[in-house]
Amino acid sequence: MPVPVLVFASYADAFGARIVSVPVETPCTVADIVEAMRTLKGGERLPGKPVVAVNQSYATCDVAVQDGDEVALIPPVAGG
Amino acid sequence: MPVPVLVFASYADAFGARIVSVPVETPCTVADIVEAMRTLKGGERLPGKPVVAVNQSYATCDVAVQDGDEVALIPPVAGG
Amino acid sequence: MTAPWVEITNEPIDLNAMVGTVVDRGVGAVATFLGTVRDVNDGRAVTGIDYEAYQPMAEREMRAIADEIVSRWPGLRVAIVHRVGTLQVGDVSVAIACAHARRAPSADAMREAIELLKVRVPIWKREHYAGGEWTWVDPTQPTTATETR
Amino acid sequence: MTAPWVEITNEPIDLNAMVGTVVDRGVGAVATFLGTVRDVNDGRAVTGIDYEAYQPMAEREMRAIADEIVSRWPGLRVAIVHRVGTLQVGDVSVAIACAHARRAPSADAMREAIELLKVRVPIWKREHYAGGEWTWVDPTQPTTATETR
Repeated sequence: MPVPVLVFASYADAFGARIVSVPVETPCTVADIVEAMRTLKGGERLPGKPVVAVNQSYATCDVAVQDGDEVALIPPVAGG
Repeated sequence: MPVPVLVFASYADAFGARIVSVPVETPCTVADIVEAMRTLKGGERLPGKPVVAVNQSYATCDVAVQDGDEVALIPPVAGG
Repeated sequence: MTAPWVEITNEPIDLNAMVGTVVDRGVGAVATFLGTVRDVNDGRAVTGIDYEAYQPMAEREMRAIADEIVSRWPGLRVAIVHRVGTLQVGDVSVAIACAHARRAPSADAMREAIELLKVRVPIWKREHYAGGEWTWVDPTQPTTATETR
Repeated sequence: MTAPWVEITNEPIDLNAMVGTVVDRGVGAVATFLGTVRDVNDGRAVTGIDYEAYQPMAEREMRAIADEIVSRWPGLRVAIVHRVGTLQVGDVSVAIACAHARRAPSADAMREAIELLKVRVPIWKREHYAGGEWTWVDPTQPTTATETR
């Protein structure tokens, strides 16, 4: 089942959306999702190692993603 | 001519006043004023080297005091 | 509201209100930090900034930062509020208030909080420049490319 | 009022208003410090504090401190306000606001300002304790004698 991935700021501009439906089979890993996103239109604008959050916590590329998890791609932050 | 000296906080309590008329002849020095104040009632409560300001600036004991100068005895400060 | 108060908001930030939430009878010192939109960045004339947040995660990270500095400086009382939306030059984008019995911990914790916020909290800003160009600010890049609106 | 704003006042301190005086279009960061009356000092229950100032000299020293930190951190904009009179637990006694293009100078200048204020500005405080005793606080003494009201 595709995983909906939240994208923000420059990544939202790249994908032309705020939620991207990513064609992967769950369960999978964060790395699988990032690689699948690179094949989508706009995915070529992702950096080499984009930061990912799963369920609102920063996640390394080996973290598992299940159906229902909230996945987000986090551009370089610039708060303050 | 006596010099009026402003006193504050614990020094005002010691002298029982906010302005003390100090019997010295002007011109004199800051040290002369302090020594004269020690002879007044309450003066025994002054510390060994009280801080003095002349015309609202901190003054060392050799600074000259003329008629009309604003002299003040500054207890240990505790602002903030 | 009681400390720690962390919030992403669309509204102007009221620093007095934040201070009110962190002061209690045991507090002797409050250090606060405000980030404001200034009219120049990297030598370019800035006309305004859009702030965007991943709100639930941003509030979660802000709360984690508050918890971390409280564990490092016990007794600390913290409020962290970040504004999102379109801000003009001079507007306050972020405010942090750290209250403690003593001034050194309040000031040290305030510094730590803003440094952690800047590297961890998922908030982004798009700067608009005189002439109509804009860019998403990327602090990891020495200079940032711009796009034309 | 424009920066530097230095004032001894009998009125409650409005931090928002102070921040308003130091922020201008070139400011990106404001660090502020507030001193508040807390309910315990040196292990004794404090019920209130009377602050007294040598007002004209205090304002002069506060202005000198503002000028000194501005010369050390060029571009800094400063406000320093100290309240006098009878304050209750939780009241703000002193507020300092330091604004700069960047956050490190604003925070460093704020720290320097409060440290200088505490050693140089002719202001005194009389602490009142539960039970009716009081003392003029003398930071140069390890402990302070008390008098009974």
